[in-house]
Amino acid sequence: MPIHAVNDFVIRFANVNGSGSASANLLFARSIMRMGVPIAPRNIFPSNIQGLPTWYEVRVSEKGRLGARGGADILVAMNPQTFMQDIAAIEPGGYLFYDSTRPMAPSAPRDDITVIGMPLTEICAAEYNDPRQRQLYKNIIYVGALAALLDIDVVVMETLAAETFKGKERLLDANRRALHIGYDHAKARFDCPLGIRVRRSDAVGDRILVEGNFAAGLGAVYGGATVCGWYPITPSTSLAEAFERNCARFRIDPATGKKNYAFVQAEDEIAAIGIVVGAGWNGARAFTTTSGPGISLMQEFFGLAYFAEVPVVVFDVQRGGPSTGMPTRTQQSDLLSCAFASHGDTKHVLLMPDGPGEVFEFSGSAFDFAERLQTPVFVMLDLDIGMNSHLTAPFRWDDSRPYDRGKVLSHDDLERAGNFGRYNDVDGDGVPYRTMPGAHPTRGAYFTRGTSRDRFARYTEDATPYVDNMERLLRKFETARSLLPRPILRKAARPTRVGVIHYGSTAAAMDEAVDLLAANGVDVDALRIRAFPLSREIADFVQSHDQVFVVEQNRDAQMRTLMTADLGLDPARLTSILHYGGMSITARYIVREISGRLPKPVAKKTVEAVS
Amino acid sequence: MPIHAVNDFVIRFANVNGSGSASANLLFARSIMRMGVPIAPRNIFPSNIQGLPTWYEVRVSEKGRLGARGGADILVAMNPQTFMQDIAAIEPGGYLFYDSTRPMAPSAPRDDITVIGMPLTEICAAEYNDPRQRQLYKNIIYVGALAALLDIDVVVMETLAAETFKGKERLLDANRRALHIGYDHAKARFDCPLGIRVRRSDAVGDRILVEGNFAAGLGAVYGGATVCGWYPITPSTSLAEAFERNCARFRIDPATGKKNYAFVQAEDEIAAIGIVVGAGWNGARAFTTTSGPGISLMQEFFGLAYFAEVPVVVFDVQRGGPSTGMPTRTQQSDLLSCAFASHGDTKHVLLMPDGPGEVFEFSGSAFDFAERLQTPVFVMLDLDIGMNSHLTAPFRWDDSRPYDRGKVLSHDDLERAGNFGRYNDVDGDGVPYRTMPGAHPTRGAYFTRGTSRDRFARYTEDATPYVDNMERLLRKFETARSLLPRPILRKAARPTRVGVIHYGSTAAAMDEAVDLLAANGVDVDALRIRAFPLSREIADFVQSHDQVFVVEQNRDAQMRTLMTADLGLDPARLTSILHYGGMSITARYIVREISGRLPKPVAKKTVEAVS
Amino acid sequence: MSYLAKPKFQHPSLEVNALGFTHRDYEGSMSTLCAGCGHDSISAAIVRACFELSLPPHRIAKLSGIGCSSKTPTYMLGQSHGFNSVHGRMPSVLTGANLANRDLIYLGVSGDGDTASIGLGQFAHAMRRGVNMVYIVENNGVYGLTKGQFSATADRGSKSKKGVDATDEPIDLVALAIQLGASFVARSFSGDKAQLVPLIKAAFEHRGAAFIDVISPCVTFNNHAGSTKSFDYVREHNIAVNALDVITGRSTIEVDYAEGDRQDVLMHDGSTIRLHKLEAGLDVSDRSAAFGMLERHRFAGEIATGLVYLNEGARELHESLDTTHRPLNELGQEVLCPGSKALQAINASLR
Amino acid sequence: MSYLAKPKFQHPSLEVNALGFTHRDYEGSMSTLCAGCGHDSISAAIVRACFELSLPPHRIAKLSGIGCSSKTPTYMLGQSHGFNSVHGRMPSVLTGANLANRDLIYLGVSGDGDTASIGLGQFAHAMRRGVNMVYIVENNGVYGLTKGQFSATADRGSKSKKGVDATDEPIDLVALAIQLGASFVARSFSGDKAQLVPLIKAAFEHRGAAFIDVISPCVTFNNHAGSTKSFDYVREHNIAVNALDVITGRSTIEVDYAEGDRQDVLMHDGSTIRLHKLEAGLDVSDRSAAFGMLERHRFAGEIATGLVYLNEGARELHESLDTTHRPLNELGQEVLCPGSKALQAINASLR
Ligand SMILES: Cc1ncc(C[n+]2csc(CCOP(=O)(O)OP(=O)(O)O)c2C)c(N)n1
Ligand SMILES: Cc1ncc(C[n+]2csc(CCOP(=O)(O)OP(=O)(O)O)c2C)c(N)n1
Ligand code: SF4
Ligand code: SF4
Ligand SMILES: [Mg+2]
Ligand SMILES: [Mg+2]
Repeated sequence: MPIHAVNDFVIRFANVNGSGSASANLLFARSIMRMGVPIAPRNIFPSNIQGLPTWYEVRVSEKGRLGARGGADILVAMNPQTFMQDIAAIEPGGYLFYDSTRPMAPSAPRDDITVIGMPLTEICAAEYNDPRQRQLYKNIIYVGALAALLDIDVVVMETLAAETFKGKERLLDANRRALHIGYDHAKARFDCPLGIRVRRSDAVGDRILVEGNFAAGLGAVYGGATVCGWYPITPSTSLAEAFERNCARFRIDPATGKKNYAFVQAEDEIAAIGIVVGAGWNGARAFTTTSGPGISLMQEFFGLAYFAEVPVVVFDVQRGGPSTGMPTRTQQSDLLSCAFASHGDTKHVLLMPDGPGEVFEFSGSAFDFAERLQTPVFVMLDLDIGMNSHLTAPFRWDDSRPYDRGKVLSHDDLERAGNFGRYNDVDGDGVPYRTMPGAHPTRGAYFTRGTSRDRFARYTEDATPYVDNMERLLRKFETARSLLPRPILRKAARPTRVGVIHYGSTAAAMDEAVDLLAANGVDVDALRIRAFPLSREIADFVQSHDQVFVVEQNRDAQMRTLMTADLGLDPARLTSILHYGGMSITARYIVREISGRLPKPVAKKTVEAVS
Repeated sequence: MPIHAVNDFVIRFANVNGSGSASANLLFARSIMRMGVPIAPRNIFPSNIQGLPTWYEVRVSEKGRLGARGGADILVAMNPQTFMQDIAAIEPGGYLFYDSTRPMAPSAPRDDITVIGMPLTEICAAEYNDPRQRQLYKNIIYVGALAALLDIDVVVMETLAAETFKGKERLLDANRRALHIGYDHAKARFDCPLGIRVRRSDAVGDRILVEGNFAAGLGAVYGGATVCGWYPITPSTSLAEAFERNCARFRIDPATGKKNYAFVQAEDEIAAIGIVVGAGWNGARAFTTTSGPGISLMQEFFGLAYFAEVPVVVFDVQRGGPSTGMPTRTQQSDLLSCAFASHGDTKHVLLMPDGPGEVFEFSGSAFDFAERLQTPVFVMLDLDIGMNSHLTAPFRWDDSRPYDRGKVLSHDDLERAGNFGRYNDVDGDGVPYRTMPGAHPTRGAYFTRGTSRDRFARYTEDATPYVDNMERLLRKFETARSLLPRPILRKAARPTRVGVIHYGSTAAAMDEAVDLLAANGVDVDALRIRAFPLSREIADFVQSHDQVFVVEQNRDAQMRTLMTADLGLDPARLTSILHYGGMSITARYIVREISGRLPKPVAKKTVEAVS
Repeated sequence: MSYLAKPKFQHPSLEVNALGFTHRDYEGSMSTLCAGCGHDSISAAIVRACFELSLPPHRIAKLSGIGCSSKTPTYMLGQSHGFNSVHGRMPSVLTGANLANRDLIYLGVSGDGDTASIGLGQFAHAMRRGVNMVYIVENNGVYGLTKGQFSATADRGSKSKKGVDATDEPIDLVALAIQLGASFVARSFSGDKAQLVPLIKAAFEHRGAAFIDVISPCVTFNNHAGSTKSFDYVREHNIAVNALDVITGRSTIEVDYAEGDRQDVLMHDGSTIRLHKLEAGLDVSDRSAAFGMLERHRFAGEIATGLVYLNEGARELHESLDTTHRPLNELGQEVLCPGSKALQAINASLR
Repeated sequence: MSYLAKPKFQHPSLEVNALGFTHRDYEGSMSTLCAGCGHDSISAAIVRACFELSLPPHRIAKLSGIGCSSKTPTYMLGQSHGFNSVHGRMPSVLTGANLANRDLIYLGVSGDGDTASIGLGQFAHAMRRGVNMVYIVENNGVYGLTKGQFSATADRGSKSKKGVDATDEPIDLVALAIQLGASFVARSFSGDKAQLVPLIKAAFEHRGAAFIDVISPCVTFNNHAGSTKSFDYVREHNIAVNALDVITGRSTIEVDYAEGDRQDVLMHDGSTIRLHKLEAGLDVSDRSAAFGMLERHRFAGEIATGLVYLNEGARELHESLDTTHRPLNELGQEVLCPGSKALQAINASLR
């Protein structure tokens, strides 16, 4: 039985990278969004530049299910190399759309799917002379065909194309033409629409579609960052680029045309973080962006920034580890290397946004936290958040909120100040006062170092001032705990003894999983952690549930380790659900794993319902 | 009341570094050892080369108490700069020996100590013309005087000097003469011996006095290490130097005079570990030695070695952190950065010897473990173990024990082998087979990489082989758990519900603490951890005691975190006792802290007895 | 690349070298680089050079860092062990491998980002130690694998694909290598196989640190107008300062140049490098002359290629360290372990 | 060092500079280096130069890595903020500081281990970016603080205190700095204050990356016979290629050299550097000549000191980046934050 579904399906495009499919697929996805139907696109791409398999998956969900789902209801098979494996992943009753110029081998790969063949290569050969054009417009043609097959308004597509190619009329015309070739061809040959289709809705509301890396780069602009020292690495590169692009837009001095920011591609990650530490020390809001290997290389500087108390913001867009690992896959596996970064006793502040919306918010406030606490702050993204576009509430900024520059003594403060001691805990919150180089001709100069020193920043090897200082840093860590974003609780409709804890990009799948579980009669309270050090509310949550699952996208249950180390929780009370193959976690997976671990009767039922 | 003690006291020398006091003080200490009385010398030195305060402390203990004790019964005050603070640390009833050439100010600093003034500068001025000689022999003169004052056999001192200056008769004569100047002067002026004195004994037995770094360097020679890539850093430098020195002695090819080893001072720690990874990959036993900052810099390579499965041995001689921290102070604060080194999901093997004896043993076997497990092995020393001389059982080596080179397929194995897959888990223990570059003309070549790959070492980005591989690494970790040195239990005389867990250099102080506690009626079982991953016996130990203390020389209870993460233990069941000011932990401290945390009645009594 | 596997069939008349291997025996798995990438030509040149020199493939160890260039060892020499290490650190890994077994032939492959940006320190120190290896940088002026950012070899004023100017002083790896003590230093162009293959062969014949900077256009990110590393630009500005033949026992002299134009260098293993000086008077054994020549061409906006410097008498790392001639990884326990007797003496000295 | 504190009393006739500061106002806390260490002389020269130039102490930021040399910023300029960072990474920290506030005067102090060994990459890249700073390496050929191991500047054949030979090619930081694009490059000797003070002054007057390699003997670990960095050796082999005066608005010309021997360079801030050529014909603005000169002296076993290269027209990093003239750390939220209005437009574009 062919699947019948309106505004609720997954379509997967199998392409070859470097073939220009990305923009066509985005056009497809955005046209559905413009019709008011929520979408969740995901890009699965290889770690090379051209010629290898790449997939683009769009989940269309009126209900707003934005996590990855798994499986595909329609496959657009544009890559002969992966043809067989792609077809195997189609859901029973699903659809296959392929280029029928050459005969498919074996001719009928599955008998439980509907096959739609369109001679794309042949059409392109007839329509275009230039081989590059043939390649490029083939993509647009299949998008046009899909409009017909899925009942997407082709005018919406044209409008989107018009926005994209504003001022480039020739390109626009060519794209329009390609769209119509596909549309018309499909309309003429096939029974349109298929059982799966799109229908106008208003479920998108005012939401925007944006990549987390863009949100972070923009957030850093809003947060007042002026110095970015970075080194390219997938999947963090586009974050730095987004910062620069937005700076080029918003940070050019109107009078002089000069830049109100410094964007420096360093020679490596050590230099990148060194630049950030130097700039942070000298009073600029500064950040770097990197991924796992960079986190490893920056360790020594993280320790310096912690101990010398220099504000620093680090965006870690996590990818599959260890080592070079899976550069184009997603994971949440740098928690321990960031939280305990560097040798010696160190603990660092982490922020864990769930998607672009929170990324924007946290990226702005990360600079406040870093300056308030005079310490490194890590914003933990992952490839899924950073490089995929997500539907999210529009960005908001409160113009009345001033930057929190923390405890900085100005020239005038210094005039009034008595005995300035850089590492004096004047306020009892563990956070000392600092001065800026050059601030005052005779007061406030101090020496910054990574060695032990007394409260007046003078070098010492004595145990007493050393311990005094280390204890103050612990107090500061408690101050951080009280300042950072608190976890977000989603309470089940009915009281329940089952709790689930998650963080970061798991949120979308978790939201769906909780609903699915509830539908299966399993009520679960869900708590989303947003920062480290961990809020005491997390301990309360664990205490108030009999069974607590901790869902993570890593192998070693890193958050669970943080929970036991930071909150003293008993690991035996925390059941790990781990998903770390590099693809985004799905609600299906969470439901299956939770159900499988709950007392049998409930589990039985659930498994059957969702798998 | 002046202290009266035979073979049980602490003497502290307060010197200025670079003044040549080190060899004189060592002569002093060794002379007591030669008299058969156990000693535990400790050097407290600044992080500079010349002109700053430095202390040398010798604990003399017939009973063999070899941990630091705290306080000093006799102070040899040779540094006017620290005079007042040094005097304050003398135990009531103790003794002060000082250079009375210039009057002491204030004249009588304390009335509860015995003051012995000797005009050392004046004597030297009279005896020597050369200012350098005056400086140098001043030290020997006070050693001679101490021989008289403490009843040390001056002939033993002469014998030691004779051994040291073998072949350098002029130097020997000069030293002898200086010894006698001091000895005679003291004999003539003072009532010798003091209440504190040394008496011949046979408590030393066949024990040797040796630094942990020497033991490690020697152990690496015995363990068959041929490549050392390193970068100087306190307190690990002398480990590399000991390796080289012992190689120069044992590893010169008799026929050609050429070196059967390669010792390369790299340009930094990243290159040092890179060299080791390259050599390990190519079949040499290779190691590096470093301290905290180096551990931070090597993180990326640790991840590569873990994931690419390259045998590597790392000696981490831990010092005070974080950052540059306290380079000349001791700590156990790199546990987390080593155990979880590098981004992504990684876990590493750690060995934790308690002193030079075990250092020698573990240094040899570290190479076996590294090759057997094809992974980095960290040998965790600290400054106290590494740079102080410790009395320990003589080194032993079993000539019948062959090196365990692990699973290596030779040319002939490859001839026979079927389908070689570098990452196949043939034996089910998670440890795959490897081949050496160049081993066979047509079989066994494979590509090593830090990226995900399949069992045949072919690059892949698929989730299934990736997860398969990551799970195999977990199995390998369990194999490591079963191979590594098990913890050592010291059971109390009577059954007790109180347990204490410790590791590394805490051992000596713990041994004494357990005795002291027992003497105070507190029975404690003590378990010394020797390796990570942690033995299940540790979990059993925790389960079988009501109250378990974990004693560590760091701020953040890093071992406790490892215990909860690796064994799933409830942190609430583990009471941390932390000592991290950079000086070696003492039995006094442990006793006070344990007593203070035990149910009151017991605690009361204990505290009074020992503090 | 194409996903179609190469046919397994070998033509019976395929050329065979002294070891009885065909060219195919030196190839690797299929390249996944962009069609037309300069790096693939360099791989082909390396394969050709190894084939012509009849190097036993399994005696070669091929190491690299991270980048498109650093991926290429997979695409050549399938019978050799390979190590794709971490970004910028191939030099130290290769050094360690070389220390473990001095008998293998070491080939390091890197990119300009890998070597001149993140890896500059390791590159420099491997050169000054004289590690016996062939070190090839596939220099395209950009980071290919991370999509086209400038590397440290990008020329000042060169335009990125997005139209941004490079502003920093470029690193000339050839000048640097000479400065740092490399004993064989050359530059070439991926598009000039006739020059490149003999240079690679000569580098393999050299004992010591042999470095070749090969300009290798990135067709995807740095082959546009305004780039100084595009095929067109390099072809136009490439000045070969010499041409060379490698004369091994097996091969005969192919070209015979006039006496004054010629410089013959006897290599340590008995082969000869015959240089035809295209730039008159350039003596490749003269460091000063090399610097002068490089500065002159730099000033003229030209890319000097060819063998720039050769010091056949230089000391390689194992000589400096005075290590034994046997590979360290072959020494047995009887040689390595001093045994319990020796330990007694040590124990005695510690009492 | 001596543990006795310096007397607080200041002689009333103490020289006062244009800012009304005395020499004492440029000093720092007491040195903890070995008595006689070359580094202390360099600190004194820096203090002297800053005093003579009347630099406002609090406008100087002094940064360093780790080592005996890197400790010295504590012993000078007590009114300046200082940053003793991590080993070998001062260049990047200084670069970041400079980006945050282009208006301060940046002084980087490093050692030969800190710069030529672990820090070579960062050194190189800071030079090629043209970071506006004075970068001084206190070069003793060894790691002082870790007790005398060779650093990468140790000359081949130079003997360590323990009698071991240095075997690797030494790094000549001066040649490297020029190669890498530094615009002011000099070498001096800690024992030659007459040469060193004006060089430091000139370096401060220069805009761009000013580098001075100062040979600075380590009296404890590298001052023996067989060392090529001992006081005696350096005195014997030191060849000054020029002498110089820095002529600021405030100072008058002290020595007047004959026309042909002289080279005047106008600095960007209006002061003049007057060079007296001791090595005839050496034009400090000629890169090629600099390389030639360095090679010549190297070959002769001499240590060439003086100003080696000066390119007063070079671009410094802020110019390359085109950053605003106001220090970035002074920009207010109103300049930095685009505000909620702009966000609406962004949101709209993302639908
Ligand atoms: C430590 C680290 N930082 C960054 C990266 C990301 N990265 C991969 S390749 C590359 C640059 C490669 O440039 P190049 O060496 O010139 O090689 P090309 O791709 O141009 O051949 C970078 C920055 C990484 N893999 N590891
Ligand atoms: C990452 C790191 N590695 C090693 C060290 C140890 N260390 C301290 S100073 C130093 C060498 C300093 O040499 P140099 O820069 O020449 O300074 P000098 O003491 O000779 O003035 C080293 C290796 C360190 N502090 N940090
Ligand atoms: S991106 Fe450039 S360097 Fe990389 S494979 Fe493609 S053409 Fe080659
Ligand atoms: S060890 Fe050498 S460099 Fe360090 S302070 Fe002493 S003399 Fe100076
Ligand atoms: Mg490149
Ligand atoms: Mg030095």
